[in-house]
Amino acid sequence: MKFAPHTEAEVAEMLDAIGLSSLDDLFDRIPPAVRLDGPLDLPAGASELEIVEDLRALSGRNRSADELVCFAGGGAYDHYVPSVVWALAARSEFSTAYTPYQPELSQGVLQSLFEFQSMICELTALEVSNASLYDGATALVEAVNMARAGDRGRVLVSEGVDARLLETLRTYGKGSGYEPEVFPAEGGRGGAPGVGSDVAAVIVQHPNVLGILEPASDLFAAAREGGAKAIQVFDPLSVGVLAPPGELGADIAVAEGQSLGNHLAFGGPYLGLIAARAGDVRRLPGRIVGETVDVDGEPGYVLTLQAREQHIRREKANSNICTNQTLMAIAATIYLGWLGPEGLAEVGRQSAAKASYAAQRLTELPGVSLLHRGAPFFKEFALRLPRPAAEAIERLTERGYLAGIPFPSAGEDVLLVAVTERRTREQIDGLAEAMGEVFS
Amino acid sequence: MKFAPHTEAEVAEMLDAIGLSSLDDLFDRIPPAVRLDGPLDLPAGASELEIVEDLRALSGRNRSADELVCFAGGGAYDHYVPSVVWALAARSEFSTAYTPYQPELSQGVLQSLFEFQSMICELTALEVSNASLYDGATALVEAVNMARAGDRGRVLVSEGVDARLLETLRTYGKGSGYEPEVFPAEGGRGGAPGVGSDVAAVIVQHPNVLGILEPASDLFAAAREGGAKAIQVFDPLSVGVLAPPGELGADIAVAEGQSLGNHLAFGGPYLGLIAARAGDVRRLPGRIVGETVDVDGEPGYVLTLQAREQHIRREKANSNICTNQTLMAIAATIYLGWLGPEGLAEVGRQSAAKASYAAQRLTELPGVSLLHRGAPFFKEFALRLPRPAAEAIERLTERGYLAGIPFPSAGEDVLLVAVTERRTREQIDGLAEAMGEVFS
Amino acid sequence: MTDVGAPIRRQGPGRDGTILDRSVEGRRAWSLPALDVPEAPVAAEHARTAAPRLPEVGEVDLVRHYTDLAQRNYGLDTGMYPLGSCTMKYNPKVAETVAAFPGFQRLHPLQPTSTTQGVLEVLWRLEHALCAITGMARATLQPPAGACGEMTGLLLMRAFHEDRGDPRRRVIIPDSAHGTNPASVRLAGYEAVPVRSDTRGLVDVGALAKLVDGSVAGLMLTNPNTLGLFEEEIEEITGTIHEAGGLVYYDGANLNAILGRCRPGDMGFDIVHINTHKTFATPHGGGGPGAGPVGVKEELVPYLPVPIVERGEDGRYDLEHERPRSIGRMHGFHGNVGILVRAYAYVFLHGADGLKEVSELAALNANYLASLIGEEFPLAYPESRPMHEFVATAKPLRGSTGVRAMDVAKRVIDLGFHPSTVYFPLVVEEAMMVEPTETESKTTLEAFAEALRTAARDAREHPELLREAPVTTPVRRLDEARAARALKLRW
Amino acid sequence: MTDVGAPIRRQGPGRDGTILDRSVEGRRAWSLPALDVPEAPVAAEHARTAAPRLPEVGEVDLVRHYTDLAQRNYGLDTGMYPLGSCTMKYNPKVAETVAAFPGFQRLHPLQPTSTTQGVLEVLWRLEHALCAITGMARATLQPPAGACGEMTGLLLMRAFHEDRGDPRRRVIIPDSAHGTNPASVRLAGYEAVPVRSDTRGLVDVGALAKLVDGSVAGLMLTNPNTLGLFEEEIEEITGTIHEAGGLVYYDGANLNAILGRCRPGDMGFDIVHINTHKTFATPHGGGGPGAGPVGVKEELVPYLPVPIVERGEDGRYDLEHERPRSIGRMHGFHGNVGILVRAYAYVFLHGADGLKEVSELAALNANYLASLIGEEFPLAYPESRPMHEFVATAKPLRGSTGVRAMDVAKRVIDLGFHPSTVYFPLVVEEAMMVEPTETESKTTLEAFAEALRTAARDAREHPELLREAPVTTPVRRLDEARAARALKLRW
Ligand SMILES: Cc1ncc(COP(=O)(O)O)c(C=O)c1O
Ligand SMILES: Cc1ncc(COP(=O)(O)O)c(C=O)c1O
Repeated sequence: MKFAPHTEAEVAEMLDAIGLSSLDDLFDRIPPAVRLDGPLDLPAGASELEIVEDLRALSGRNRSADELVCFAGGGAYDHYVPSVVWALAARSEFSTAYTPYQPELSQGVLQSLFEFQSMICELTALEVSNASLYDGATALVEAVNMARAGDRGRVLVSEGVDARLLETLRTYGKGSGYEPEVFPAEGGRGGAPGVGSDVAAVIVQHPNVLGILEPASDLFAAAREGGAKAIQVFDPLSVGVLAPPGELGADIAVAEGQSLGNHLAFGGPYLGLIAARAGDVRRLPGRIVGETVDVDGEPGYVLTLQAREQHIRREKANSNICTNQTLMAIAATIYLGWLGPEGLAEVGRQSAAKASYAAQRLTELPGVSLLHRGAPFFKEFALRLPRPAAEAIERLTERGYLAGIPFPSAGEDVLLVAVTERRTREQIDGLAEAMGEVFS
Repeated sequence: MKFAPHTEAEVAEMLDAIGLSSLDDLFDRIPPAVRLDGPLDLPAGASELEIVEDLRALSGRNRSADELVCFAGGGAYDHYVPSVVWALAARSEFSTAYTPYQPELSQGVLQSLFEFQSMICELTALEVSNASLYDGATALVEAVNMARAGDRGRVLVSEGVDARLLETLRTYGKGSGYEPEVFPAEGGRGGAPGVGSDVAAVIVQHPNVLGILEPASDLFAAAREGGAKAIQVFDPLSVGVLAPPGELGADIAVAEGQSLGNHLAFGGPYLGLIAARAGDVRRLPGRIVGETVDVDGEPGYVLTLQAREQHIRREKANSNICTNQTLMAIAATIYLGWLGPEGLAEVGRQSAAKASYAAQRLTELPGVSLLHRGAPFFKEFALRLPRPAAEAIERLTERGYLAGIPFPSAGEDVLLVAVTERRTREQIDGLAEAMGEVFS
Repeated sequence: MTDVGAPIRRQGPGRDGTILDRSVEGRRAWSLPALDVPEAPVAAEHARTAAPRLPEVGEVDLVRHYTDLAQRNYGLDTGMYPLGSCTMKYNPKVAETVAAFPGFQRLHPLQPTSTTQGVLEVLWRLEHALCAITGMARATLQPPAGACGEMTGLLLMRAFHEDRGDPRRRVIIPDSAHGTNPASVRLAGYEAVPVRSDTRGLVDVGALAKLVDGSVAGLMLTNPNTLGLFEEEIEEITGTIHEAGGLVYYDGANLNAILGRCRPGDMGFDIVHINTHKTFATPHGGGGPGAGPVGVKEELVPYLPVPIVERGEDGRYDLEHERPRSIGRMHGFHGNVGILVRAYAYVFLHGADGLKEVSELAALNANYLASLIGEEFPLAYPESRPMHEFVATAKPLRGSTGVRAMDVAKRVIDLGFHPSTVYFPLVVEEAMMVEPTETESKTTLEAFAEALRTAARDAREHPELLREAPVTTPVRRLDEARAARALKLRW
Repeated sequence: MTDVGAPIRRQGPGRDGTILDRSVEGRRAWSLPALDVPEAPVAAEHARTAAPRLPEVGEVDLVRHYTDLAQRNYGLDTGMYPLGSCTMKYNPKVAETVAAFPGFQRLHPLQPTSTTQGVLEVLWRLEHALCAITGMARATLQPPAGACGEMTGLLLMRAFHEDRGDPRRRVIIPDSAHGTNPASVRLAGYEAVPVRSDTRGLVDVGALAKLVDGSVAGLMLTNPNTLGLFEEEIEEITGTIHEAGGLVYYDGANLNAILGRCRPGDMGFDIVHINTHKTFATPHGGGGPGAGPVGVKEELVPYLPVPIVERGEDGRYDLEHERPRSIGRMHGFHGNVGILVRAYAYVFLHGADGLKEVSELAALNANYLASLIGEEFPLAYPESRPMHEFVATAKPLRGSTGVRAMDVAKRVIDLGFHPSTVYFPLVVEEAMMVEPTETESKTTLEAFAEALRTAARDAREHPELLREAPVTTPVRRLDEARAARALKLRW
């Protein structure tokens, strides 16, 4: 199948017009030695029908969250995506556009992003945001790049920060010249970062990787007293009920934005959220949309503060990001519009209540206990099982449950369970029953 | 869940403005005796999530053509629907519009329908068409209503016409005052309609219900010699390879249009196609779009010849149709645009070839034979089985095949098999193998 | 900025021609697997010789052409669409989600019922919900639209009378009835007998009584009627017909006005059709599809079309074809099932409480809007309280300015809205039939009222703005006379 | 008709405010099941006190607001989008179909691999197809965009050198390179060293040789380069770097130009990134998402990010995390899998033959279009034959009329097209960088050329049409200086 609309006759006419005799001539500047002799080592082209059937068959070899009741979290959550979100975000005027370089032709994307930035500021109680980053992990990398300056190069990371985020930080740190240092928690939360004058940032995830509520304001106060930036990794669907980063004293807040109306999709496309205080706006990475007026004085939107960005600042840019996750940000905007302040609070309230109920039900099973008893948690919690978690998960998939994810750093018997508003009491009871069977 | 955006405060303000004190007052003209005391006998409203899960569960209790390899036909066929069709037809400017009563706001729908009419004329080699009817069966009813006039009231129907079409005709005939009369075929095709001066129409399905090619021009010639209208029920995906109704001498052609880019959807929404000769345009039922110009002389489209229709002609109208199947017609238009003349021929060619191969493979099985050996067929054929067809179908669904549909009027051991371009040799071989097992 | 800020977009010139004008010989969008079985060419005697003139275009041409056409169309997602009698309320997106499940979308209508239990349950539950809503015993879901529902109902009426050896000839309909009513009556083999409306806009009960006799098979009525008014003497009306041995048919186009407040069955109706594309917000697709289920009282159940979904003792669903007194089949298969699935979603999303709220807020919106525009466009029947819609008239404005309802409508387009129905019902001069529906907000109603008032002001101060309108649309006023005269119905 | 017939629609005034302006206290769109477990309220010390100012709107408000915004945006489905370097080719609709299968869309990234064999196979097959296309040994699919691919590649380069105990300091990039290249180099801890282009627009090989020494970790190159020209001395270039112990990185933004004609691996590149949103037409969503897989030669395989998909002897797929020399993780999960599924569809739809045709027709289109507009807008480097895109210049036009490339671009908008990239690459004055892509037809190219020629004519005869343009868009030229000065970045 091909999408180029050329007919043979047109190809001939066009070649004629440019004075060439064959398509090969177009490639005459390629030195013969590096030309490919034969065809690429790929099958011949296929029809749409064949590709659809191929991928339908492959997709059928996955067991999706439609099939397995999903209690997996760890940054990606099975919150409900209402139909309206993608009915709108998937409109082709959005989805088939490029970056809004011609603002007069791109007011739809630009205004949506302005609304997105506004909503992220509202969620975080911080003052500035951008048009999205790749995902939560790379957003944290960008936040660290914002924070590191002059002699302050060290990066302190709470033990409660997700291992995947830490790994990502470590990777990028090799280029930028830092090695994130983990400070231990006590009983699953808190800890004491030693914030010396060489520390650029203190990173706290709240709720943390185990779902536990951190003493975030204390940690951030310590960071700021030591002159470092306080960076919070937050859950965007927690801040309807939990105090937002800005109020807790965070200077920069970052998050994985998937749960805002984006599908699980095996890990992406998701989006990274970032927000900061107004004074840091020129250190913010990525695109930023601003409101302005046109020559008639009518309001409109443009990409602004571009002098920060790679295409202008080049090797002096604070970030190399170009393509971001705009369409996911538009979906998030529509989703947050669907929720409003009340719906946002309701999702948080229901997720928390259901997680609490699930923890209670599951810990009634013999041999199952909370990893950190007494620590307050939001929508995720860690359990100690009488069996290796990976094995339990595997066995429970046979019964129709995706019971959670393993949490090997705390022991191979630790299972991390996430519960969203989407789960029902019946499903939670079902999981408890199935788990009981598996362990009996 | 509700979609009315009213807040309580607004409701109060609005009641105030119209001088009422409660919503109940709005209904004070309803005599108390007929008012409903209690609530409707329905469950309370549910959230979007609950309805989605409810219908997902229900849909999961069906075994769709994604799961069963579909050889069922009988008017609805599993031809391939390319992605582009509904990516466009489902655009909300089309789908959420009403009938184009304000043409300046409806040029999209109107022009699409003009293109649809044009394409149906091209398919049929007839001169005029309309903006769609409900489905193939009701289109036939409308064609008969067009044909009946004055003393000519009788309706002769070939034995080769689908039983569901005949049943539908019989139902509507009770109102209009005719009883369709079936004339017998010989060896699955042909026959001799006695076209007297009281006959309004002779109806021939070609290819007929058994997939067999009829001697259509002969039958139509007989009809026209007798002064009756020749009505052909045709397969819109056959006319890329088969001579079109207009060339065969049909005066009116009708069809089930589902196979033109519309989903199987358990029987609907489909669309009825109709085309006729220019002289009959004022007897055509339903909406017709015409091209005209605006006050600046620019071309545009409007509903035209409305004097034929119920909203003007009322009890003298030839048809009562109002709502039709416009969106399905738009989908059909896009599908035919995707195919073009070459693709249309290819679908016909492949369907015919695959049907022929399937007939050959299946009749190799012991006890399986063609019902009408030697009769040329298009994409459907009838087999005599060593078992009741319904039982065979049932058993084959267990093996992943929807082997066809029963054809009880020819015997309970008769199976009607349809093969579209979408079926592969492997699937056909698989059906043959499975059938062999079932019969062994 | 040269544009005056009309919220309706001028969407390109509409001069790019049809898809055929984009055709280039040899271009193609289609792709299919290579044929993997032997050729079986059609014999020459049956073969097509001249190819149809279909466009030869690439997929990108198709996409741009129909995207462009879509953008030249106004839909509910674009804005308020207050066509009276059409009930253009917001079409929930969730309905699209569920209708697209492959378990519904990819189901062949003739599969064995062992493989279609889920959809049969949907149909069964929907049928029973519709019966609960209308006060009927059973229903058929086959009719693909309201007009077909009417035909179904009239054929049921016919079968009922004939079965009693008492065939009848006439069916009474109000003069304000929708055109499909008389047309259906004629097609069902009956004579349509009009009954006039009184000054309140209601059926003249006295006149009705005079028309009724043993030749009357029944009466068709919309209630609230097409003027948006509730027939207050409904018990008397249905009683009169019943006494004469006739049946009463409820045209459900306005059922949305009384959901959860009263039921046709309780008013004495024997047969009811429902327009799911009105009452239950299934998308109308620019003219269709719809669905027109028909519910009946117990005594008419035997005549319902075949097949009908039955639920066995064991909870299994089946399609019952063997119904000897059935009128037969109204549709080639089971009706517009994809639309019925959407209607199911709507009904069960709302539930008993939600449906009641629908009718309440629809009536509130109509009355509120009527009050906002009443000074310029008074109600045609000021005595009666409108329900979910109302008929106003531009007669005073015409009198003072010469401007007509159609001019007002076209000016409203330039002011950013789809106008109301005009010139219907025929019994009202310069009629403007407005149905805001419950899904328009107070904010939107006020903006629409402001547009109407502006149009009225313009009629006095700048009448050319009305006469020349619309100027913000892809085309301006079109020459309909020419369209009908110089027929161009195809390329 | 007051409109002059510009094919671009003036889509409403854009003055309706943001979604927050539609907010009315108490309105809502959301619905959720009632809570069916006991409440577990957040302790006061952790609780939010002031609610965020999010809009309170109905679903219908949401739908109309974002439908309206969408209609105010230009996309590929609206028309040609010839942004140089961005490869805006038609995005096949089938890719959306397959990405929406629940088996892909509803899959959690941390499910056990026993439940994700299908998607792992997709990733594995895609990886190997990309290797076949680029001439690499293995690839990571993690990077969500090209810039992240660059960063990945540079960290691989770094790991490679460090592993050999030979850390290096500098990375060479051409002066015409895309901004992400130098930015990535800096973030990877290297110093960016520019090498100049010669008069042909190609890397000055002599200058390059002078820059190369043992401190050079590698070179980053786009080929065809950002001027759309093939680096004819590519063997010499990669040879020079290799001799000095450096690695050569291929920026795949222009890979679409050489598909099936030559492979980066065969030219001597060691590391390659691919922009699926360019080469393989995955929809760019108005700025993203993309995907930026990175392929490497055998010697770099050990350093690839974790996890990577492996295929066992038994045909089972697994996610391999234990790779001691890996640079680590570039993304929180597995990258933009939904986009990779679309890329898979594109690659296997086209196959070996189709991909070759892509590059052929892309080059044909670019050269044909360049020839159509050359008189008014000559090539910046007339000596070299452009490949899939070309850089023309409005310098002569500016000289004769004072009109600038940006004015031409804005006039082209009023004439119905999205203009090309302007003022990039920075090394060309009044640059107009045009990439038509292979999915534009001859017809469309000619219409676009006509628009450009009309703009040039207007520049001479009606320069105000250019200075005032655009006038057919929802807003006119926007004050960017004010946007940056009086920052308004949120409501
Ligand atoms: C009062 C009334 N009756 C019947 C109909 C016909 O319904 P349908 O268009 O679904 O056939 C309509 C449609 O507008 C109507 O308003
Ligand atoms: C030459 C070149 N390199 C790199 C990039 C960056 O790619 P991405 O936007 O996917 O991050 C681009 C994007 O425009 C480009 O054109």
